[in-house]
Amino acid sequence: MGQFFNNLLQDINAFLWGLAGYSSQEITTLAEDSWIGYLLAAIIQAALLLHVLAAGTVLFTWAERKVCGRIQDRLGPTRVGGKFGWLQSIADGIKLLCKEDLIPDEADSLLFRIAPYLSISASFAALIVLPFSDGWVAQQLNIGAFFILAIMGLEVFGVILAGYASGSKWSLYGAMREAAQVISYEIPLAMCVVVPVLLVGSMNLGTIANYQAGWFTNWLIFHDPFAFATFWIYFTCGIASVNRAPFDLAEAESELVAGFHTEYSGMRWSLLFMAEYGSMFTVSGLGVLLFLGAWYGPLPIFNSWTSGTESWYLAQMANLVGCLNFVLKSSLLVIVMIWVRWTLPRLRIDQVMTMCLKYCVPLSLIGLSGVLLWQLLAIPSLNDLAPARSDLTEHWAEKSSSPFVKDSQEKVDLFDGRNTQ
Amino acid sequence: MNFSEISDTLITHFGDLVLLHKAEVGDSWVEIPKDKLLEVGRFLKENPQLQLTYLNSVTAVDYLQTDPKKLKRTSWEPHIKVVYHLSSLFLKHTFVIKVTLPRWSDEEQNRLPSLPSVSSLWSTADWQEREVFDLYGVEFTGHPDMRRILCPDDWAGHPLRKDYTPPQEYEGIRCH
Amino acid sequence: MLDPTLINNKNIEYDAQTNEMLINMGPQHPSTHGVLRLIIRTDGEIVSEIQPHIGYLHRCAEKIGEHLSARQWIPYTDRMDYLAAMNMNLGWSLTVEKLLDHQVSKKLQHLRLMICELGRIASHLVGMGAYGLDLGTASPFFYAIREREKILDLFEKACGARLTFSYITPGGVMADIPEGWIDECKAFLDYFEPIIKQYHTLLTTNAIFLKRTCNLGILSKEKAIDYGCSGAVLRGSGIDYDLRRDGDPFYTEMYDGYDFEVIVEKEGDYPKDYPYPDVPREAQLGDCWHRFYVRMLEVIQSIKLIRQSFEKYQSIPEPIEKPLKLQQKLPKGEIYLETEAPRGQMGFGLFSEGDPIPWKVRARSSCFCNLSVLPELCRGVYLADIPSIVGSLDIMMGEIDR
Amino acid sequence: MNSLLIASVDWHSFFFLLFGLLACGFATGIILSNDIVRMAVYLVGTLGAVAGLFFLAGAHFVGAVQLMVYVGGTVVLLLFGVMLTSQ
Repeated sequence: MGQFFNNLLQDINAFLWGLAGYSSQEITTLAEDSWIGYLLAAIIQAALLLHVLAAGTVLFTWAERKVCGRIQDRLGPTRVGGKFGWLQSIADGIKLLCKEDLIPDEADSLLFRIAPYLSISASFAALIVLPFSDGWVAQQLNIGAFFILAIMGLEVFGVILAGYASGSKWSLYGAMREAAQVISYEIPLAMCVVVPVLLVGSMNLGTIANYQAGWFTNWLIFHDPFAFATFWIYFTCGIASVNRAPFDLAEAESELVAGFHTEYSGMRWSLLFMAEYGSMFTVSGLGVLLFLGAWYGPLPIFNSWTSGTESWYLAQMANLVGCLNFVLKSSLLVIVMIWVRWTLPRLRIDQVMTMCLKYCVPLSLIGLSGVLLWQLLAIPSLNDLAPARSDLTEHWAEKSSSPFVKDSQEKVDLFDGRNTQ
Repeated sequence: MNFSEISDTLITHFGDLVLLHKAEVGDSWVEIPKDKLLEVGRFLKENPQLQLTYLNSVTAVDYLQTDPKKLKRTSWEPHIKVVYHLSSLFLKHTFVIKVTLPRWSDEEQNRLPSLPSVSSLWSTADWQEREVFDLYGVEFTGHPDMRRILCPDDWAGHPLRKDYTPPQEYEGIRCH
Repeated sequence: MLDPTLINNKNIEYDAQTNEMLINMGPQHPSTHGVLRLIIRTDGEIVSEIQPHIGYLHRCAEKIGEHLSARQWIPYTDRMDYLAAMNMNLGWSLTVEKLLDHQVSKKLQHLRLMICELGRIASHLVGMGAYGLDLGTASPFFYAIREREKILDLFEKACGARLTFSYITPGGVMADIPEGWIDECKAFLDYFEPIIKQYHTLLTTNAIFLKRTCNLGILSKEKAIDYGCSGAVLRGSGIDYDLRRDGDPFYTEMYDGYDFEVIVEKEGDYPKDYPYPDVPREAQLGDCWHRFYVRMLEVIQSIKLIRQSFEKYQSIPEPIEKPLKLQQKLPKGEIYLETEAPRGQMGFGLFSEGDPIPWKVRARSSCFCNLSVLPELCRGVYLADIPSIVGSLDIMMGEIDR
Repeated sequence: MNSLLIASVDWHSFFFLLFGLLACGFATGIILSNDIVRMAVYLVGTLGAVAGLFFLAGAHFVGAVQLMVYVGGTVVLLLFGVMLTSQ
């Protein structure tokens, strides 16, 4: 990205100086790896991802209302913004912005203020390594899967601090439950993430995704029965780790009023809320990347376009379709979460912990060892039916070349700013 | 068993201590001296023929005629009657006992009348006696937690007494 | 934070202990069914003591009753259990009628039964839906309200009101039901009866629901009687007692000639005249699940009763009689009558000195006694179990505080 | 030319200094703070900045481990412990 912008700037620069009558030899252009390009790229990426978070929240809130309305035999929002009430979330956002920002006397005001930001930054940071399509990722890390897990564990901080700093006993209960719950559920969640990592042999989310190119039988969920079961354990633990019903113990409204965000109002509350929806999307997205074929559709229609030999524009079109594919699949998982929430009663805290430690951890371990044995004994798998295209399993950064990027063979890091080996 | 059979059993056991009131209209009842209440209560509850294990209601009636016009026609002196409605879920009969109390236990009218609590016999009496204490100002001795229940703890007076006048304001809030 | 002036010294002392916490649930709390306030002493998530505080809705209905004639007090009974106002009206009307020894006509009795059983269904629907809310699932509540609205439509057609009906009055009802009402009611029952299966799927047999309600808050038979529990709480503990069958003859006469069963567990099972789900293995007699289940099954018995009442009502051609006068003179005497309201035995007492205005009025609230057992049930449970237990008692603050 | 000057800023060093200063600043905050929960929050800042340094050095895995184990695990446990004990 950085190089892309630098090259672009260079071209624009040359073009402007050219207009003024200078020849290209006379002007000073930016170096290819100048930091300005990286800064621009970072700003654009951050802005885009922020919009993913914000727009995602708006859409998922609306979807939640509509889905829950339909589940409950009513219509949900119908008025704001025309037919389907699709502007309802915006109207609510404006209402929240206009609300009085209350800080209780008993609260630790510094921590009370920063807690929502901690939550939302963690939720946002997880999106950095989440690829939306082949190469459409803000920062491509070799350990993407691990990084997302690590970052998602940080979101709990905001919640704990919010609960602790509120100076309310109900909030403290919420925070304590959240801490216990999230820490416990990280273990089976990580175990489940290890399964596709083992199968592919990489923690790079792009590599894992490209491994599943082709027909839907190539999706890792269909690798073997253990992987299939592991996905559902992953999804269950994912719901638990983002605090959605039936595991929403931290904000259990019938017991703890509203749990950790009892004392929050207005924008601060909506930041906590956005963080929740952001991590819902992240967990679903990670699930899609790891198990459900990432941005590849069930049928290999656009795959030939992404091949490096085809044109760059065609590859980007295929990427756009892939991005839609990915967002669609992730949103479906989010809607399943919504569906579960409005159907099931809530578990009790001890039952949630029992479920994690007595069922999820052993089951995920069984799944892990099962997949290991499956690989070790070389038992035929559904994935072998339609072999993945070998060129897609190659490193993805080397595939397509932009007409603007003159030399894209070197891997570059944002923080690094210089070429690495 | 019907009412007269139960009251006969009671009279044969306790003799003159219990007073039978046969009403022409409505419920009849048996009147019990207040110091014998626990004893009679235990008998009613534990006697295998009676088995009045279920205490439906504890309430009190304040007999004080505040209307001077009707005062002439009133035959009774001012007093409070505490009424216990009992029933047996297995033998399917009901029974009413009453205890008469003075309205105040001293001349200056600042000490509430008291009688023994039956909450040791029927746990439901715990709250119901608190309610009677709250609304009628009858103290129950031996009750585990004699506090007001419906009105706030610092409420003055006992609202269901006939001479009760509601306060103009409570904690700065106008009452009416 | 708790206001220290509002709690007694006993609790403050406990609050100073290091690993115990004193928390205040209510009166504004989502799952206390109105304005119940619970002061809870907890050790972590475990509740060590719970102390209910009531009276936030106290309106001195009994005092008001001493200034109104018997019929004028009917609207105040509406406001006791406002989810089953018809049954409250019935209780007071019957009390007044019994004092006057005024037996209403058979046709009126059928009509009252029909209306009151509908009221029971409507009340149990809210009890069921709100229990779902207590356990963290909102959807059953909406389903329940959807059905309840249809019942309220029927009530509105009969008396014009949707919540506080004042329909049944001493000596009669406000007005006879309009033409075609029975057909609409039949249509509603035909629609409603198959839907009950959905509730069983949504709640009664749901695995999480079972985990949250079974073997929790067990109320033994002895305790249930000792605490004066009634209604579904009593029968959920396995005591075969229903005032509709075992009550005062003046009341049970209404149910003469009707075929219905008192819902109570017999030998580990419930009556099997309808495809009910089985009692799960985890459930213990007297736990939250049984109380909930008894309520669900009573709905079906009520449907049975209403269906029978249609024919009986229509078989009597002559019109129903007019109610008693507004200032009906009451004889000197006293009466106490309990009826089986949806939430338990609602008792009304009428102490008369011979005026049209009663000397004293007594309303014995079933929920008042049912709630008094809460400290007993909530010892050593989890904090999250308090809503399950309170919800299974199905309390109504308007009735408790009167 | 200006653009040359700007281009010559060593971005790598800038981030190194930034993260280093953040780590030091938060560490001072831990020492100076009286409130144990705030200390934990500052500790999060310190450990997070150290993780940033690891990322800067290209040691992504170590950085993520730092985040997961120290920030996500240890400090949460620490906070959890603080909340369970009375102050």
